[in-house]
Amino acid sequence: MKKYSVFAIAREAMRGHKGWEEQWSSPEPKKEYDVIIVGAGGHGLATAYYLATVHGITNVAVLEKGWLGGGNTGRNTTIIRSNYLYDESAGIYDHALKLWDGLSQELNYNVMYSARGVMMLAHNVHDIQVLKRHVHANRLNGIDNEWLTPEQAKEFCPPLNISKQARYPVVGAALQRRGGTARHDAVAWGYARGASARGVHIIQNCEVTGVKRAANGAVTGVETTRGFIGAKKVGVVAAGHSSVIMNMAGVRMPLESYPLQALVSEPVKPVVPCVVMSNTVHAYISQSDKGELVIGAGTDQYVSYSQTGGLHILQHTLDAICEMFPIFTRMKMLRSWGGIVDVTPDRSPILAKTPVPGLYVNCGWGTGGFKATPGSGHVFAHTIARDDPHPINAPFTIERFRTGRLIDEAAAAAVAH
Amino acid sequence: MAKAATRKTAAATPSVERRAALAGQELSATGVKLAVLPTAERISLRAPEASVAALSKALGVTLPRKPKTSASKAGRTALWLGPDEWLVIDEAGKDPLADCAEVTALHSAVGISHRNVAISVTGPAAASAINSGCPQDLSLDAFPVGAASRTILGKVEIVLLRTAEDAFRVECWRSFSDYVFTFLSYAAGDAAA
Amino acid sequence: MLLIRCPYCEEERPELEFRNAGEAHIARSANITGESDDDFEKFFFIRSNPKGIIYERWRHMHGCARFFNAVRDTVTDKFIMTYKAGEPKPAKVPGVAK
Amino acid sequence: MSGAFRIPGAGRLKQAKTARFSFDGQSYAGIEGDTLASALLANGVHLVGRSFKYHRPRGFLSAGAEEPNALVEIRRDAARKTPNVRATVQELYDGLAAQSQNRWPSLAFDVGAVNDIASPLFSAGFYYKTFMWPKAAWKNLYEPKIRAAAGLGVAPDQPDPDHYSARYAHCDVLVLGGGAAGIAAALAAAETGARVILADEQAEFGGSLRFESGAGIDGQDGFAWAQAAVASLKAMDNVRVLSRSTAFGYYAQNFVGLVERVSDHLQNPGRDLPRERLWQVRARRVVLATGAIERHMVFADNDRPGIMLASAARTFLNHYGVAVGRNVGVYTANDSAYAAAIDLKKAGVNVAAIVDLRDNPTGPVIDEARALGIEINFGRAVIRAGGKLRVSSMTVQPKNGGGERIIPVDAILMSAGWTPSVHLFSQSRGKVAFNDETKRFVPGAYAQDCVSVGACNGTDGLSATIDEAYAAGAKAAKDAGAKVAKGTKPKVDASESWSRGMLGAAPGAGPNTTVKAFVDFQNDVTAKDIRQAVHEGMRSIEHVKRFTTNGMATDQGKTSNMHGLVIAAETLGKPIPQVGLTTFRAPYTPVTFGSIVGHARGPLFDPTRKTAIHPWAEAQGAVFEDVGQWKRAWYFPKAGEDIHAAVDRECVTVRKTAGLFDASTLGKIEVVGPDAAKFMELLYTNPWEKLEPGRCRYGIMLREDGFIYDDGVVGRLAPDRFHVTTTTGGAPRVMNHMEDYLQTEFPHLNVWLTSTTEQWAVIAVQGPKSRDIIAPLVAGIDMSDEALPHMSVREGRICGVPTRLFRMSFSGERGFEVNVPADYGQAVWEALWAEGQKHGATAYGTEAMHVLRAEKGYIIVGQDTDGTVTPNDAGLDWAVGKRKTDFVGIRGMARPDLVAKGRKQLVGLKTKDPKVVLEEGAQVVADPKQAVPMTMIGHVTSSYWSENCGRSIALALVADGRDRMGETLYVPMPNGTIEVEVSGMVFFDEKGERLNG
Repeated sequence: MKKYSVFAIAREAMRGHKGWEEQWSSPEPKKEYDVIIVGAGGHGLATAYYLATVHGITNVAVLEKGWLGGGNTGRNTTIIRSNYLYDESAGIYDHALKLWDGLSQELNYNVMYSARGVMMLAHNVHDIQVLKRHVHANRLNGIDNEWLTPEQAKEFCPPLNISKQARYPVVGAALQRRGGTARHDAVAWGYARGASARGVHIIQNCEVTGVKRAANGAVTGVETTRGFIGAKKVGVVAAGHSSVIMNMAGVRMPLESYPLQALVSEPVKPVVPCVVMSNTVHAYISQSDKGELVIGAGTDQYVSYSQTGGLHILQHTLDAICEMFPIFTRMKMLRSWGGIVDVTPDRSPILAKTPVPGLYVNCGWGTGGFKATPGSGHVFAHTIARDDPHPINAPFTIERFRTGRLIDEAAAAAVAH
Repeated sequence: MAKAATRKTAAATPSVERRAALAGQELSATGVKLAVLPTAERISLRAPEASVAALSKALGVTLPRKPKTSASKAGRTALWLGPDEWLVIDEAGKDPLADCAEVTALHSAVGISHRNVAISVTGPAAASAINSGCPQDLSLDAFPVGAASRTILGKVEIVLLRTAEDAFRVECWRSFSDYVFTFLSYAAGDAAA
Repeated sequence: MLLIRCPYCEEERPELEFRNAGEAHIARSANITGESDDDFEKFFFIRSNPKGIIYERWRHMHGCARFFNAVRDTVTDKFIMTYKAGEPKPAKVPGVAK
Repeated sequence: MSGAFRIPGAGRLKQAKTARFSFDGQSYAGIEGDTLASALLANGVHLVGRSFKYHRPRGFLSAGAEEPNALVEIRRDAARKTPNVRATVQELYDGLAAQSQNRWPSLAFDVGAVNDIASPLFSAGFYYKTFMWPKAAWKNLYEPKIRAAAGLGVAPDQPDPDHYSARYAHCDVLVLGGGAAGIAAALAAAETGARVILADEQAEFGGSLRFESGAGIDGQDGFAWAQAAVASLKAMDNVRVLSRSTAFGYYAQNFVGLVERVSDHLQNPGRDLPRERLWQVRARRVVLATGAIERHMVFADNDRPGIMLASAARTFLNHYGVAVGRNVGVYTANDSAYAAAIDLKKAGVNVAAIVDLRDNPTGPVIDEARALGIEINFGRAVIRAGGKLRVSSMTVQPKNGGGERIIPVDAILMSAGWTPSVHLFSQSRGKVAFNDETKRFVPGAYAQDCVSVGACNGTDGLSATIDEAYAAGAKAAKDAGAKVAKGTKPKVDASESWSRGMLGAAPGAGPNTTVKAFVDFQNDVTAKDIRQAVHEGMRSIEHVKRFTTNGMATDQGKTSNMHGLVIAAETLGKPIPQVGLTTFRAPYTPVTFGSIVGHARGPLFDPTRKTAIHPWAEAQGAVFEDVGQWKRAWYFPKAGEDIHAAVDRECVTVRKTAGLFDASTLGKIEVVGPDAAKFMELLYTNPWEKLEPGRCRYGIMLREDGFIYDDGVVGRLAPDRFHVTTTTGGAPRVMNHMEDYLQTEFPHLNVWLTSTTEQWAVIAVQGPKSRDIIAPLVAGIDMSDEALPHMSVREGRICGVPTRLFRMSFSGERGFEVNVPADYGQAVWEALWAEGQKHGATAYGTEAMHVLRAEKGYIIVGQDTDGTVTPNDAGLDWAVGKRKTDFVGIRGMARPDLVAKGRKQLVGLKTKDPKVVLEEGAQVVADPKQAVPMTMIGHVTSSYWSENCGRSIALALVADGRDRMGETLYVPMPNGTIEVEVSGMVFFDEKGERLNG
């Protein structure tokens, strides 16, 4: 792998950029691998990368039914934060955040992790109680998250409307300064390049159509649109399609897949300096390096794999944005799109071994998986390599739905009384 | 059935003022007039098929059985809201709750006179004004005179009754009436387009 | 915004009037206290989440207020049919090969 | 004067109507009916913008919505600044003020253009490969610089004074696109009597008839026919014609979003008109007549101002009467640019030469051009454009190499052919198919009830288009249920010929060249960038798009996508259809947030719910808090009081004498029917069958998973009638939850539910004097403790109006909740207030209510519980019917982890220093000395200063809390650790004697 640097660019500039090597190769699938990862999104590619770099397992194939990074990795609003309430969640998201900080150097690929700060707004007494509970728990967990007055919030994000006349005035905010955004495509590409350079096969346009199991129940490989590919271990990292793949292995999941829409505005000069989220008004916004306002909100209400959603969902989202930022009504929506998010009953992920020997699953990230990408890949690689979860992902089992040991961040946010 | 709700105690008359929400508010725009209607007696009536005849008789109006329809007689209108649900509105000062109390057939009648506020939307652009926030087809073919339906206006639930080709009655809950009237006011200003 | 045929209102109405209520035909046991932890997990948490034909519940929340069932293709979001609550899961669905 | 480049006698605008406008501070004159683009061109202005990355000078590429370059800011006033407006779409009005964007200090001299010189460094995706060292510099140096350089316009900085309107509409046939095809389809559909909506994005209908000079229909010039046909459509009751209306999104089940630009073209829109109007149309059938978009030629420096699409030059000439130059060159790979040369030549403009890539094309337009004396060069390419702020020459070379010839020109008109506009078709989830013969993607398999006609369907020629469209319009109406048409099809007298063209890079910009031949103008994507992406392993067209940003600019690749695709396919060595198009995403053209939001701003963002008693509280100077959509009186400060002083006074007064509290927002549900008690048994943990009519009980509702969902006091009015109360925020979801179980799990029960939340205003009167205050106003109810004990309910009258009078307490004092019909709420409150004044009672708000209930250890669901709390956790086992065999949640709460040791239990906390008030949400630890990350064993759910107790009080969820009574725990705060003692939850009147006090 030839190193990327400003010097490399200068060198290539002299010769018309013809000397760049392929960022990743596109090999034909082999008959068998030690590990197959199903799904070449950020989490899957990161898993392969860490299998190679941390565990020395390079006889790995990442199978992708479309193009790498083309699922939720390339469709999300790229928010990164770790100010979660419960120890389990804080543990995994902060593990990821620590990896984000240095990921560009690790991958020699600028993923543009930008610690611009994530500000979560409180609009009523109940919001204050909930957000302060987070601030206090985060502090004792060693995670930065500070409380701001409305005036401090406005200072941090000048276009924010903090008028007391607003329908839901801002009454405070929790700010995680280490939170921010990253360039989603670069994350997938950087991991793909790093994994490919270490011998991992990334096989695109290769859809898994079946999971083969031996008489003893253990996984032996997968059927694909490009034929059978054998493997001792299979890690399913298929996001919205997790239920579909797991069903092939005979494992029914506590998951439902919903459309999640997002949109960007036309690019404008810098105006929103951080990420702003509001649960009560219900939308979130940041501005990309390119200048587009990146906006998202909740899911559509029904299970769907259509990657589209209703216009009314975008309306609710933009209502909320224009409530927080009344100056934006003259801005224009440039693009909108949908992804498929798989949601567990407690809205926390599953990263675990499964009842099927040799089969591992990493799913259920719902609307918030991007931020976990490096951490998720890192501990999932551990789980596959050792056939034993890393302490950080040990709580994120499938069995928790049977015992009731849920990690319910959403319930903890409760509802207005 | 349900005697407790209607049991008369002291035959007193109110010694305090009734203050209906938005009482008397009106607005005129090109092609549309809005007016908050006077108070009326209302019940939410629930009953199985077998009780419909007895209740119709007691109420003096035949409860409609066809979806999205209403029936009206002598100042009393029954709106089909669901297969076992009617909104009965009495504008003649009579008490439909008392009428139902006489019925022994299975049913539930609950007084909601104060729960709802009614706004009339009239004029050639009335349907357009409502369509500013109501996603139903309000053409005369799809929503003829007498049609009635629970539906959505903007971000709230309403009950919509077409009283004439160019007239609607919009019913909403009391605390949403300000929103509904304001919404319709904005919509009315653009309805003639 | 989807257009959904309410089997009680006997016409198609805009999605804004409806509330999705999750997978259909998951019966609550009449003897729920006798269910094992596994049974309860299956009943309350495990979902088919199919890519293709789904049997699901809707409520015509802001219409007739009735719950009913629908058969829909989750890839195209097209409704194949709707039917009243309590009616059995259709053995044959029009236009769907089984 | 309306510009030196206005050709007398050309175009359709009326010279008399002059409109003055400014661009970058310079004043100009145009004509009403101009676009900003045509008006600037009439004045000889081509330089209007700078590109995104290289800051290259740019002019107009097009005359329509596909414009990538000419984006300006329109400034009506300080609050009405709109960035990124396409000058080719913005209609001129007198006084219009426009500014160029993305340049400093001026458009002609832009410092950012240094990027163009350094452009070899800024290759595709360069930013992924650098700016990584030193690490901190990304955040502090590189990223801020990149961000400052990026972006086009400037976001508005004041709230928008304009308003936006919205409308749902239904029709049988929705026709999108108002060119010849759309009009013909609309005519056919309308004649059947079907409900038809015809929409077009332009101010005037006609589509390509706006520029075609050779079309004749029904004995008229094509454009004139279009106007007459649209006028006849407008006159029909069953037709709605929407001009300036862009269909931006095609959603499921023929649901189409359109934005109508209502007033951006008006000089004085006035206050009444909305700026834009959103139409959300549900159509039985949709006819797509969206036309085609001309492609540019991809050659070196093809972005110089003055280089534009041939059809654009024709539009400027034939519609606006403007010549885009005095000495123009033409570069083409198909016939349609000839017509531009001919039209301009006839209008007196010198056509320096036509350069045609084709070897020996023949046809009438070629003959006509030749007859007009225009020099034509076959088999040649323009390999370079000269000039900087304006094109000055074109360098021509035989396409297979050879001698170069420089031809001076002041404009180049180009055409590489036409791309069918399949955007909306594709959004409808239809699958495009590649026609290998014509090299076009055209509609293939349809996913919805729609049909494509005319150029967007790959249909060439006016006659064929009208035949197809008219038939499709009639069929659409018939399929939608209309009668058979009886009209007559428009007859085509004359039409222009169309031909194919070429895709990808033109000669001179092929592989192994380093020239800047632009594919995507706005994003500065060149042919070589696309090749580089492929060389770097980007094999999917989506990767190429994302890596190069081709097609991701504000024009969404309308002119660039096909070129980009073909260059990528060639580089990959794959056939075009195997590479495939990128996804078309809504919106078709950018739409304002305002138009999407419509009325839902300010007061209509969300309903503000107020109780019947709200006006009284407001008049008293109450401070309100938002609870869900409700405004609730939070506290009632007297002069000089802050929240603490007011709440202390309110709390003390309630316990000393009495207080009045507006509890109207509590949810209320009337449960009626012979099986009402059976139903209550199933929905609540408590037993109900034996509750006597006239008595009340505190009920707990669980979700099926065993966690607390809601609570409230329930009164039994009759054997078959319960009056259920819920939390304020919980009312709608509790109702839905109950209906769900009733309709789908327990449909055999004869019981019905009715929401009565808003039927009743509720006045809580609490305190030792509460009975004295109420009794004088009540008729028909015996208020004695014997007749009306704690937790009972009676119906009677108060102030002569019907009441449901509850004897109940959420303060621990003797208390009542007076329910009266809502319209009487305020008057009854006033009467009670007058009585209360005799006893020194206070009005109190939600904050005092919270303190008073916490003093008694009463929980608030949603504050002391959070969706993970069981009845046992909350210390509410007493409310769970022990002998019950079924209720919702009975199995869920028996799961292993819900009955395990170590669960967090609700307890009281007393700070060692009684003056210290804990913060709600603060975390509790057992060992304060441990290092971070600490083991947290619980958190504070409620915490107040209690004036009645003379100390702070708190409730907390603490692991095994009930086993820790008296234990010392710690609350580490940023400025020191607070010591607390675990206590019971009741802080005041532990024996509960005051209920009857």
